[in-house]
Amino acid sequence: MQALTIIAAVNDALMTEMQNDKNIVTFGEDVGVEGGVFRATVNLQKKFGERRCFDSPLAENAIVGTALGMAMGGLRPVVEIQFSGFVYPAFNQIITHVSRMRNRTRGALTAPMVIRMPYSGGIRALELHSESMEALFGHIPGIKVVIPSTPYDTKGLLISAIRDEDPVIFMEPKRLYRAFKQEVPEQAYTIPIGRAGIVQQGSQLTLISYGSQMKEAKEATALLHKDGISAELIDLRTIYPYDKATILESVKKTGRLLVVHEGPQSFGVAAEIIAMTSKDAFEYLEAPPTRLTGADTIFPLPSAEHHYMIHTDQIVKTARQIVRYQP
Amino acid sequence: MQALTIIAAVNDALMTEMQNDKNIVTFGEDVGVEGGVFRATVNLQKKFGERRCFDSPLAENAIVGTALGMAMGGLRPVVEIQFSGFVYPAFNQIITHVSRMRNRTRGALTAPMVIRMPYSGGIRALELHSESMEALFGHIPGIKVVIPSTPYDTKGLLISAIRDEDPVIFMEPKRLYRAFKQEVPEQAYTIPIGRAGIVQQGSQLTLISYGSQMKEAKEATALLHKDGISAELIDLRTIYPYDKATILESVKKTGRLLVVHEGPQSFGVAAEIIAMTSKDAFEYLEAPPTRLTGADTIFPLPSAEHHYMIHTDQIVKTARQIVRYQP
Amino acid sequence: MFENFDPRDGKRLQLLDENGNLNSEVKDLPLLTDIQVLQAYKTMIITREADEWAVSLNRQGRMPTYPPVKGQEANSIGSLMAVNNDDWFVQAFRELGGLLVRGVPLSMHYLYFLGNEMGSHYEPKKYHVLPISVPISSQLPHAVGLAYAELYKKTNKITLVFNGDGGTSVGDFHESLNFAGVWKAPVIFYVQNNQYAISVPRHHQTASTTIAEKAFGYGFTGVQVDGNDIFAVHAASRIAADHARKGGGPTLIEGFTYRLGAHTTADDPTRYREDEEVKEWKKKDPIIRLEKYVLNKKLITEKQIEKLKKEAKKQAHAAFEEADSFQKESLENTFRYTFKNMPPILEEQLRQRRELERGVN
Amino acid sequence: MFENFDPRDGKRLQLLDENGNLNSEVKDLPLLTDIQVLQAYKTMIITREADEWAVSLNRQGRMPTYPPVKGQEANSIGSLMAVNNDDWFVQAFRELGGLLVRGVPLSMHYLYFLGNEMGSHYEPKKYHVLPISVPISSQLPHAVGLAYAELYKKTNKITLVFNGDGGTSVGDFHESLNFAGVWKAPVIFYVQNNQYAISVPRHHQTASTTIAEKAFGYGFTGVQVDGNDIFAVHAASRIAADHARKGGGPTLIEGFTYRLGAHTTADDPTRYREDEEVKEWKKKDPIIRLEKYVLNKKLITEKQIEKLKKEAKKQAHAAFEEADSFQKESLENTFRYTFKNMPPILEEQLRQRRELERGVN
Ligand SMILES: Cc1ncc(C[n+]2csc(CCOP(=O)(O)OP(=O)(O)O)c2C)c(N)n1
Ligand SMILES: Cc1ncc(C[n+]2csc(CCOP(=O)(O)OP(=O)(O)O)c2C)c(N)n1
Ligand SMILES: [Mg+2]
Ligand SMILES: [Mg+2]
Repeated sequence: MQALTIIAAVNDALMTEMQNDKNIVTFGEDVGVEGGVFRATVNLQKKFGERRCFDSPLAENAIVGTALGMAMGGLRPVVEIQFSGFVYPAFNQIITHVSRMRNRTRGALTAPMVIRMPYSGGIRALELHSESMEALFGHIPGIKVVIPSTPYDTKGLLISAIRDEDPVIFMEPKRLYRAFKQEVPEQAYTIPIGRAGIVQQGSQLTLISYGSQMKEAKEATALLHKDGISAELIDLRTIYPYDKATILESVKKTGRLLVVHEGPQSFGVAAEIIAMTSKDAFEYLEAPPTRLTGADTIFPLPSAEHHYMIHTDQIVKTARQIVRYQP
Repeated sequence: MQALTIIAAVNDALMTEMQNDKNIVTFGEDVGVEGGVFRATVNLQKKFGERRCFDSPLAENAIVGTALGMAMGGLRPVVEIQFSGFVYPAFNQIITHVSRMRNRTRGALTAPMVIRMPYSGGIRALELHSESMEALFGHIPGIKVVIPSTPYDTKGLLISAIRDEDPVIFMEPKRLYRAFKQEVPEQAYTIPIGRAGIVQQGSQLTLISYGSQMKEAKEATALLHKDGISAELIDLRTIYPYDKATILESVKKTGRLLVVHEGPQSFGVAAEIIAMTSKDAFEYLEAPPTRLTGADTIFPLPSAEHHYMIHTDQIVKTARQIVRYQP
Repeated sequence: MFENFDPRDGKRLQLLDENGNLNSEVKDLPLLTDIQVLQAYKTMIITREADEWAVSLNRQGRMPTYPPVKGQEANSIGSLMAVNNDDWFVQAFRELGGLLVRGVPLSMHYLYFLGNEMGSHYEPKKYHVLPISVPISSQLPHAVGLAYAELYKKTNKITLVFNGDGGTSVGDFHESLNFAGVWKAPVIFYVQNNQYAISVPRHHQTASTTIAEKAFGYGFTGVQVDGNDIFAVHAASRIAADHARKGGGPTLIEGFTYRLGAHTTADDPTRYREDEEVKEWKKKDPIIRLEKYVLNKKLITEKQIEKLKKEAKKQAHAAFEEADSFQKESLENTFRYTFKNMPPILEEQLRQRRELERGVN
Repeated sequence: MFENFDPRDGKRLQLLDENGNLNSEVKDLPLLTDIQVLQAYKTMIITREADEWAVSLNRQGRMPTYPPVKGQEANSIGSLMAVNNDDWFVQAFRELGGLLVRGVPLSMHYLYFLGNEMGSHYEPKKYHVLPISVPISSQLPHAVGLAYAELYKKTNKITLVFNGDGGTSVGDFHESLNFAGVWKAPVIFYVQNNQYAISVPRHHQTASTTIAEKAFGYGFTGVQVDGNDIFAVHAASRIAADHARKGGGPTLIEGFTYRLGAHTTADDPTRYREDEEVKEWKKKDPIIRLEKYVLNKKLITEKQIEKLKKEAKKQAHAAFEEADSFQKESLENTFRYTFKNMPPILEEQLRQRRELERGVN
């Protein structure tokens, strides 16, 4: 066992899997000599050589497009997009090819590849370095979208993503990259994609979050429990295909739902969770299913970003209102 | 008055406004001599010259990006993306610039421009010619997303879009381009963006749809009324910022909600409408709010597209189930 | 390698002229053998017949939108004949001839345009062909990635990828050539410059004199060939292939050609181009030209040609019937290939759709 | 116009050498007047001081991530001085010098990097400057669109747009140059080739020998200049500007330069480049070079320079304090500029946030 941060767990997962499978290659901007601007790929080039870990020219569209070509050619590419705010030039490749190749060819060609990217705000970063647009990817048929929130989950989910026969968008909560350490096994292990984690059992409210916002969600859950409010905290972990069963079981038990995330509200992740729950657990809901999310506004530059972020006490406050709700 | 199809109404709106405002220019692939592959821009070049209506090289990203430059330079560009399935290369320009310029510069620079594109399936078209991915745009802060379903609305909404001081994505239901004609005034008129239309009053169920799917929604509404089921049919018309007031008023009256659209289900438009309603009309809902949408699958090639589409009798069937629902 | 054919000097490689005469002055260029010439000719004939049949089926309402290849056959046939059968062939969408060189059944091509995904189910190990790519030029990065994979695996396989003159305007074109240049990727970029992108003429597409010269901005060579001359197409492709296989990296080939038909069956080219222009280009038809050559060289007789065409027609008809009677895609299949294993959320949607369709069908 | 400086012949335009000597052989090139030289020198000094102050403020924890300009000043200062004040200036993000030429208050630049959107609120009619563009090269299409708008309005204004060597790999670069070529848009594309894109060296970015030569693939001219030589930068920009204004269309200028500092304050360049290399480039520092020239020519004294630098420092400090005491952006303002008129759905979200924050602050 080793105590790792999330970013170290990313590196560890890559190390472990590249050792296991020589068809894995990893590339992107500053991924080689530099080891990534966040150090996710540090030492990989030294260890596995320039053919397996390297810098590409500056073009996200071609990074993803060539990775798909490599995947069809028998490799298993794991590419890095330096910040999720720079994945948009690759949107066409993702939505018209990566996500469709299996379906288009009826399984003759597939896209086993991972697109890694740091996402989330709250680190006083430059414009477009604080994006949380996971819902966009959730809406694209044919790709999986995974977001870990702990070092342990990061390693297990990234290894699952790499071994997956389908393309996975792997979004890393950069606000938590170095926030804390956790014991992580040295060997390879997997955590299934498509399964949420129950972080804290509870009976009065289902609180769902994921990724970067899990920190505040955990703090809020603890504060609520201190206050005598028993919140069940679910870490969604997979945005698509998300874990309906776990969500529904919890909401059927608690009757109350709060979904928390950073990305914009309208057409966001919480909308999907709530729409699904409102239909499939209609008779169980005892209070309006509620979202506490980023606004439908552009993520502010650092000086005002705290206005955009969801803070722990805001979750507590909202949760209390939901629990107090009487029809 | 003149009886026009939807596609003719698009052309008429452009004609009318270009006559009114010489800063309007329109361009895109095959927009000039050809007049657009659907004839949306036919005769515009002849009438207004090559400087105001012209072909661009084949690059959606640059079409949108240069249009933004023109808008900042004082023109009012209306660009055509030949099919909505080809807008993805322009995604970066839309999400990182078009939608943000006003906010980024605190109003010093703005993006009064329209991005037109035919969307929707059901016309036995080639791959990527049948997309309905409006929810992606709905999730992007800073742009408006408009989808008409009739010739009258098309002209009025397109003129509103052109006159809007903010960027508008204008998605045209190509399945209905030539489906029917309607009386359309010759002069300019506007229909407000952000306001839904009530197509049919009703008391037992709120049926919400828009664009291409309005045909089936109307047919279903009529069949339901024949059956003695009073469905209120709402044409959303604006995907963002959508008309909460009209939706809530209706649902509070009927207590039952069905949302119908072509695009994929998860993280789609119906999810947003239902999430909002479940929260804001919680106490009024008498049945699970339901969506009848495309599946989370890739839109099939023509031979199987009928499996993907939502048919009138499927709406009727689902509506009946909702109305019959007893807790 | 193409020293004498620098497009920046206004050079275009032509070996077979419009009258079917082979230029005897050009030395050291790989020529098609007589057997290959006959094979090329036959493939051109069946391509032409199959293509015309598709257009005519469309008029009969039996075939949805179809993009004709007529007039451009020499490009993909000549270049595909210059590479190995296990080199990667990355299509745009106007390379029917190339597909037939590869041995892909014509019925699959029809099946695809009949709107059935099974028409793109080329066994990769058997054909090494990527499916038709609808978003213009977006297939180019795939070619570079494939080439990288083969470099990585040290297989010595190269990649041949197609796009059109319109497609050179897309960012993917630039990024792919740039990546290939940096990676010294074994790729041949073959641009079929048929003078139009739907209605948009070549000079509205780019201000460069040729498309071939664009290669130099990426640190490699470009050459313009007469795309209606299968000898030139083949020779340039062969040189580029050898170059790539020896580790020399990519080459850009511009096939200067013309689309004699409509952009697709939904298009009316009289809106945007002059009859006169089409007439001029008809004289340069690659088939007429090669026909003169094979007759001159007595590789075939008029009678044999007549028979060949008849048989080609029959073959096309039979292939279409086969495609047309192919099992229709089921509801299940529209779900099944989204992921390797269907997740519960999709299984549920499938169940719901099945339920809904029950009332319908 | 740049006949004698074809980058494909290995030519690079230099007028002022590393020792501050002006090449007297080159004829017919527009030279800076003495007054302009002094102005340029002063702007370089204030740019340098302001830049170093920002870096030092970052170390003190008073400034978030900041991208230093050090070593590259001559590029944007020289080129901005070659165009008119109402020509459009489209920034990348390393053109502080150019901003100061335009008269944009230094405090705005600081304000922006302090993370306040008001730092990008340049009055367009006053400055004709576009805001910093974070997504690499995505500002290039805007430049072409602006140029088109001015063509359309027949104003005779041109557009000067910047990006980096890394930025030449992006599809936007290609598409923008291509559109500009076809439209004959009055644009100068100025590439600051500072040899690196963060850690990625130029030769991993593209296989072409120069960046300037890429222009020829779009049907116009490219020229490489010594980007640390303000005379060369200015002359090339001036020629390109005149050319554009006369309807000749776009020009690509590659400023061959070097970033002496880190990519941003978050970067440690020792990870990826040798001290030796940096040392060599320090000798080519554009300021040292111009300083030698102005002293040689007695346009200024050592003492005056000293005073100038002191004043520049003061100015920088004052500008920062002004920026730092600027009103913080409110919750309201994070909503207000999403659209011209706030739609009800946003008004409601704003109310809710206000409600939530009440419990917090
Ligand atoms: C990204 C994208 N934009 C638009 C289209 C619509 N479209 C299909 S073919 C075509 C023209 C292509 O021209 P060219 O590359 O010259 O190929 P050609 O059709 O002449 O073979 C266009 C605009 C598309 N398929 N993809
Ligand atoms: C589309 C995009 N991808 C990645 C980044 C992250 N990034 C910021 S600067 C930079 C390098 C830019 O290099 P270059 O164009 O040479 O400009 P320089 O920084 O050297 O001035 C990168 C990769 C970005 N800003 N935008
Ligand atoms: Mg073409
Ligand atoms: Mg650089």
